[in-house]
Amino acid sequence: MKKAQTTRRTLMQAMLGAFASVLAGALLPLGAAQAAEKIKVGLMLPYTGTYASLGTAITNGFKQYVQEQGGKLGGYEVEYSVVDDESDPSKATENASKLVKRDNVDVLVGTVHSGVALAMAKVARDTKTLLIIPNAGADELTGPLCAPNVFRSSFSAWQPAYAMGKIVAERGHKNVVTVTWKYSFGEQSVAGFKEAFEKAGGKVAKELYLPFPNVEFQPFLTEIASLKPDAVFVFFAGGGAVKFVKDYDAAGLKKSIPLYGSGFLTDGTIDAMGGSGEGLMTTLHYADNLTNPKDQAFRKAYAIAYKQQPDVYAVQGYDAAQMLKTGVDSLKGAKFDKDAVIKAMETAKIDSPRGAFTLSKAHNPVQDIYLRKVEGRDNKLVGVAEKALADPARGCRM
Amino acid sequence: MNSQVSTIFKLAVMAGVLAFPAFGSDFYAEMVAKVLILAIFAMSLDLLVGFTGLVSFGHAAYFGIAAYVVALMTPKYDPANLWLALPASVLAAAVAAFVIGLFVLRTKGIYFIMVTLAFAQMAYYVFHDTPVGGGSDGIYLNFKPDAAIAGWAPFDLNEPHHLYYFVVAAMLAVYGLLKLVLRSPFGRVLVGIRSNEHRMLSLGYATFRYKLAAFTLAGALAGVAGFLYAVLFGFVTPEYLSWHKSGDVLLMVILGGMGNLGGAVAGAVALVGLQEIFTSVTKHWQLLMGLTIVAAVLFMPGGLTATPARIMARINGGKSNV
Amino acid sequence: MDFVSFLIQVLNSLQYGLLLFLVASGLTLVFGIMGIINLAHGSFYMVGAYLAFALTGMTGNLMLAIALGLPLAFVFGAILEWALFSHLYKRDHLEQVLLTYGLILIFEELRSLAVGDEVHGVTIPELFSASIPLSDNLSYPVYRLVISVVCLALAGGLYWLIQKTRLGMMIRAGSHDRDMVKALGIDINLLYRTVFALGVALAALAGMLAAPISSVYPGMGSSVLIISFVIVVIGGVGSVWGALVAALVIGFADTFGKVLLPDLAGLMVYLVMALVLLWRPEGIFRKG
Amino acid sequence: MSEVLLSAEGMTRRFGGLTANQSVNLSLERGVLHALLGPNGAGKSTCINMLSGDLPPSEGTIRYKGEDITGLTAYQRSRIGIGRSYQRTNIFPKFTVLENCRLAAQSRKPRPWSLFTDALAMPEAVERARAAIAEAGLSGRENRVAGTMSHGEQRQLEIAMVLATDAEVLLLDEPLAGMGSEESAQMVTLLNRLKATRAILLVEHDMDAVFAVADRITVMVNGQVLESGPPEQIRNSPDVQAAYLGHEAEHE
Repeated sequence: MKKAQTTRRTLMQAMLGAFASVLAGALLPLGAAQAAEKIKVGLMLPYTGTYASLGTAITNGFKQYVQEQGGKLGGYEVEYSVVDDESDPSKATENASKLVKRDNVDVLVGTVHSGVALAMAKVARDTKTLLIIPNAGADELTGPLCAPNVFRSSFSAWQPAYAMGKIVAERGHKNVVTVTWKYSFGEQSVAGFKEAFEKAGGKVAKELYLPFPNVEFQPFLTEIASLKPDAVFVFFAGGGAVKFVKDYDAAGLKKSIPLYGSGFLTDGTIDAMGGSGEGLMTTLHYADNLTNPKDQAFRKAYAIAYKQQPDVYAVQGYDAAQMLKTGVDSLKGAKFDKDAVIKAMETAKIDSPRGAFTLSKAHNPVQDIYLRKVEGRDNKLVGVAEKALADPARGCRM
Repeated sequence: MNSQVSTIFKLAVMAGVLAFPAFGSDFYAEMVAKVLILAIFAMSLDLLVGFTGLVSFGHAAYFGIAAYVVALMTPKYDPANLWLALPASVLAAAVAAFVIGLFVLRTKGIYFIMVTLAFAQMAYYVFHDTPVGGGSDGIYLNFKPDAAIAGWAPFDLNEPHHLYYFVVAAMLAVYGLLKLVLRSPFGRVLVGIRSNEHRMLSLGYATFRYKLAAFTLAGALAGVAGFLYAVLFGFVTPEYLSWHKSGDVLLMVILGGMGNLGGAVAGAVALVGLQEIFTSVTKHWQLLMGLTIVAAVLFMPGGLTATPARIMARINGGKSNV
Repeated sequence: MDFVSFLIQVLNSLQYGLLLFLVASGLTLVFGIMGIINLAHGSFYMVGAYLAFALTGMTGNLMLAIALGLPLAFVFGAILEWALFSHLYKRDHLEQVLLTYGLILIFEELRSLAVGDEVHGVTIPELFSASIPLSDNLSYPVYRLVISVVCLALAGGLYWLIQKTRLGMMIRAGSHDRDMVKALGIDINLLYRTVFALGVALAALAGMLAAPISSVYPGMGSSVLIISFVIVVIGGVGSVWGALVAALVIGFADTFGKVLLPDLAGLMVYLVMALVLLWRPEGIFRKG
Repeated sequence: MSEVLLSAEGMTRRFGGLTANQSVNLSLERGVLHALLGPNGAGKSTCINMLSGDLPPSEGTIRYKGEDITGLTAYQRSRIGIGRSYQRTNIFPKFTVLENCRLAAQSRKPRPWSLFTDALAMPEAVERARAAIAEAGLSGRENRVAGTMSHGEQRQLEIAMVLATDAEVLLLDEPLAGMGSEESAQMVTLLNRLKATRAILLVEHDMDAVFAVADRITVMVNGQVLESGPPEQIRNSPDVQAAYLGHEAEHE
C-alpha cells in the first residue's frame, strides 16, 4: 500500500510540476531578444520507431559538419532544438509548429517520412520559415508544393527511379514488372522508372502493389514467375526490402529474372539480407566507394566520431548543414535574414561527399545518380547512371 | 470533491481558458485549442465507454473521416464554406458510425473491442491505399473554412484568436449537449444499459437501437473533433484513423475517469501534458509513457477525477479502498 | 492464372495461413480461457524474433536458438503473468486494453535500448537452406515448408494437449466456468500462469520461426497484432480449431486478394471479417 | 369464464440433443396465480424464458390475448404487457430504488427523441414508479441505493420494477428464493394482492408458499408437464408424489 501511495504522489507531483512549467513557458515572452551571433536550428527527425536509425544518422551528419566548422556555421553559434517526430504524420504539424512558434527556430531541418515532411512544408510555408529536408523524397515537396523557403538536400523519388529506367532499358530488357508498396513514395518511384523505361522503348507489363506495410510477398513472386518478364523493378525499404530480396532469392527468381531497385533497397539492409542481396543493382545519389577526396575525408571523420560507417542518410544530414552554411555565410555576421540566406543557398554549389551538386529552381539537388552493385557489405560504384539529373519539378510555379 | 468546490473549480478553469490568448503565446494557445479538441473527442468516446458500457477501440475512424471530409471539400485555391463543411463532415462521421454500428453492436465484450478496432483499420486502409484522400501522404487544407453567411462573416477562422474561441465554443456546446442528453430519458436508458443490459431488454427497451443511436451520436461528436483538428492544423493524414489514435483517446477517458464528462476533459489535459513532459525529458519517452499507463491502471482504478477523493479518504483515515 | 500458378498460390495461402495461426493460437487461448484481451501479444512475437536474432548470433544456429529461446519465453510469460496480468482478471476489459497498450510502448522502447533500431537478418539453418523447384523458374524454399510442418504439428499438439491431457481438461473447464474449476480443487492461479506462459511461448515461437524469412525490425509486432485479432474474431474467441480455420481463410483471402483484386488488397481481410460477422457475430466456432 | 392472457401450446425447446421442454401446454388467466413446480433441471427456467422471450422455442406457439407472439423478442413482449422477474436478483444495483422503477416505468413511453428534456421532470414515469414502489411495499425507501438493501428488499424491488411496467402478466422466477420467513410472508401477501387484476406465473421451490397462494399448479418433470390442476388435486396426486417428492427426497 505504502509503495502504491508513493507512486501516486510522485505522479501527481510530476503532473503538477509539468503544469506549472507549461504555464510558465506559455506566459514567458519567448525569443524576444535574440543574440545576433546565434542561429537556432530545429531538428525534427524520427528518433523512435522504424526510422529511428535514419534520424540518428542524419543528426550525426549534420552535427559533424558543424563540428568541422568549429561548432559554428559562418561565424554563428548553432543552437539546437530537437523534436522526435516519431514518423507520425498526425503529430507533424504540431511538432513543427512547436519548433517554429515555441522555440522560434531560424531553420527547420527534417525529416525522413514523406507524410511528415509534407506537413512540415505546410508549416514552413504558412510561417515563412526556412526548411531543409534531409531525406523525404516525395516529389510534391519540390513539385506542386515547392516554395521559396523549402529546400531539399537529398533527392526526389523520381530521380533514382528515372535513372534506373534508362539503365534497365540500356541493358536490353524490354518487358518489366514492377513491385512496390501501395503508398505515394512507391507509386512515384514506379512512375519515374516507367517514364524513362518506356521512353527508351521498354514496356512495363504489370505494376504490382501490396498494402503497406504488408510483407507477404509470396503471391507476387508466384505471379512474377508466371509472367516471366525480362526484369523486375522494385522499391522497398527497411525490413520490407530485406524480406523481399530474401524471398526473391529463395524463390529462385534471382537466377532467371534480374532484380533492379530504386534507392534504398540496399541501404542499411545488406547485412540483414545475409548474402541474398549480392550482385543486386540499384541507383542512388551515393555509393560506398566513391573516389572523391571529400567523401574519403568525410567517411574517416564520421567513423572516428560515431564508431560506425556513414551511410547516405548521414551524407544528406551533412549536406543540409553545408547548404545552411552557404546561406549563412552571405550574412557576414549580420542579423539572421532569411531572404538573403535563401538567395545565397539557391545559387550554391555544394561540395558534397556524394560529389558536387547544385540546386534546381525548385530547390532540389541537381546531382549525379550512380549505378551501384552489392558486393559484400557495400553498394559498390559501377558508374554514373545519369549525370547531373534534375527533377522535372512538375507543378512547381516558382 | 463536493459539488460546490467542483463548480468553482470548473468556472476557474473556464475563466483561465477564456483569458488565455490574451497572455499566452500563439503556440500555447494552439496547444490549448488542441487539448480542447481532444477533450471533445474524449467526451464523445466517454458517451460510449463510460455511460453506455461500450468499449470502442476504433473511435479514431470517425474523427479521421470527418477530418478527411473537410479537407476534401476544401478547393485547392479557395476556402470551403464553414456552414456546409461542418455539417457535412459531422454527417459523414455519423453515417459511418451508423453503418459500422450495425455490424459491431451485434457483438459484445472482447469481441466488441476487437471488431471496432478491425473496422477502424478498414477505414484506415480506405484512406491509405486509395487515391481518394491523397494516399499515405495525406492532404493539405490550404484554407480554413470561410464563416461567411450571404456575404457577412461573423468571424474569421484564419485569425488565430477567432479560431481559438470557435474551438472553445464548440467544446462548451458539446459538453452542454452531452449533459442534456445524459439527463434525458434517452441518456438514462444508456446508463441503464451500461449497468444491466439484459434487464433493460426485459423491461421493454430495444437496447440495440439505443446503442446504435449512442454509437452514431458519439461518432458524430468525434466528427466535430476531427473537423476542428483538421481546420486547426491544416493537414490530414491516414494516421488520424490509426489504432494508436483510438488507443490514445481511450487512454484519455480512463486517465480522467470513465462516466464523467469533466474526467474526459481532465484526461485530455493529462495525456497531452504527460507527452509534453516526457518528450522533453528523454528520447525514450514512450517508455515513460508506457510505465505511466501501467501504473495508472494498477494504482488509479477510478482515474484522475476519482483520485482526489481517494486521497482525501486516506488522509482522513478512511479505510483502504483500492 | 494458369493451373500451376493457381496451385502454387494455394500453397502460398496455406503457408501464410499456418504462420498466422501460430501467432493467433496463443492469443485465442489467453482470450478464451482467461478472458484477457492482450494487445501486447504482437510484442511477444517481436520479442521472439529478437531472441532468435540474439541467440542465433551467440550459438550460431537457429535451432539451438529456438531450443534456448522457447523456455526463456515461457519463463518470461510466467513472470509477466505473476507481476502484471494476475492483477487484471477481476478488472474490466478496458483496463486490460490500456495496460497491455502501455506494455507495447514499454517493450518497443526496451527493444530500442537493448538492440537499437536497425534491421537484422537471421540465417536459415544449413539443413533447410535448399529450395525445391516448382515450375521452370520458380522454386520453393524448404524452410518455408518446414515452418508449415511445424505449424501443423503444433496445431496437432495443441489439439492433443487440450483434448487429451489433464491440463487440457482444466483448460476446457476453465474456459467454460471459472468457479467450476475452483470447485474441482484445481489451482486456478497455476493454471492461468501456465496458459499465459504458453500463449507467450507460442507467439515467441512464431517470431523465432519467422525471423529468417521476415527479418527482424522495429515495429514488427504491431503488424501481426491486428491480423491476429481479425483471426480470433473470425474463428471465435477461445477456439484453437477456429483460429486454424480462420487463419487459413485469411491466408487465402490475402493471397488471392493481392493477385485478383489488387486495389482492394488492403481491405480484403477486413471485408472477409465483416462478412463473417454478418453471418455469425460470435465467430465461426464460438463455443457455448 | 376468466380471461386467458398468455398461453403456450406444444412449446418445445431443444439444446443440441437435449430436450429441455417437451410439448408444454400452459395458460395464464387474469385473477389466477399459476404456480410452476418441479425438481431441479425439470425445465422450469427454460419454460419461463420462452414465455418471456429470452429464449426462442424450437417448436410450439405462444399467444397473448389470442394473438400469436411466438416471434416476438423479450423487449417486444415487455412492451405488450408481459413482465418478468429473475431468479438471481437482476436490478440496477448502483441506482436508487426510485430510478430502478422510474426506468421501468419510462419504458412504457420511452420518448427517446426528447433529448433536451430532463427525464426526472417527466411526471408520468415518476408517478407510476412511486405507485409501483408503494404497491410492492417499499414506500419510504425510494432514495436508497438498490445494491445496499437487504436481499428481501431487493426481491421486492424486482417485483416493483415489473409492476412499474404496467405488466398484465407477471412471470416471477422464484421471488421467494433466499428469503427469511417474515419476508416470505410479506411477499405472499403481496402476491395475493397482485393477482386480483393480473395473471401470474410463479416458479417456486417453497412448497408451503406455493400451496398457500396458488390457484392452480403445474408440475414439470424432465421437461414435460406431469400434471396440472388445483392445489388439492396436485397434493393428492400419486404421480406427483412419486415423481416429484421422491425426487426431492433424493436431493436432501
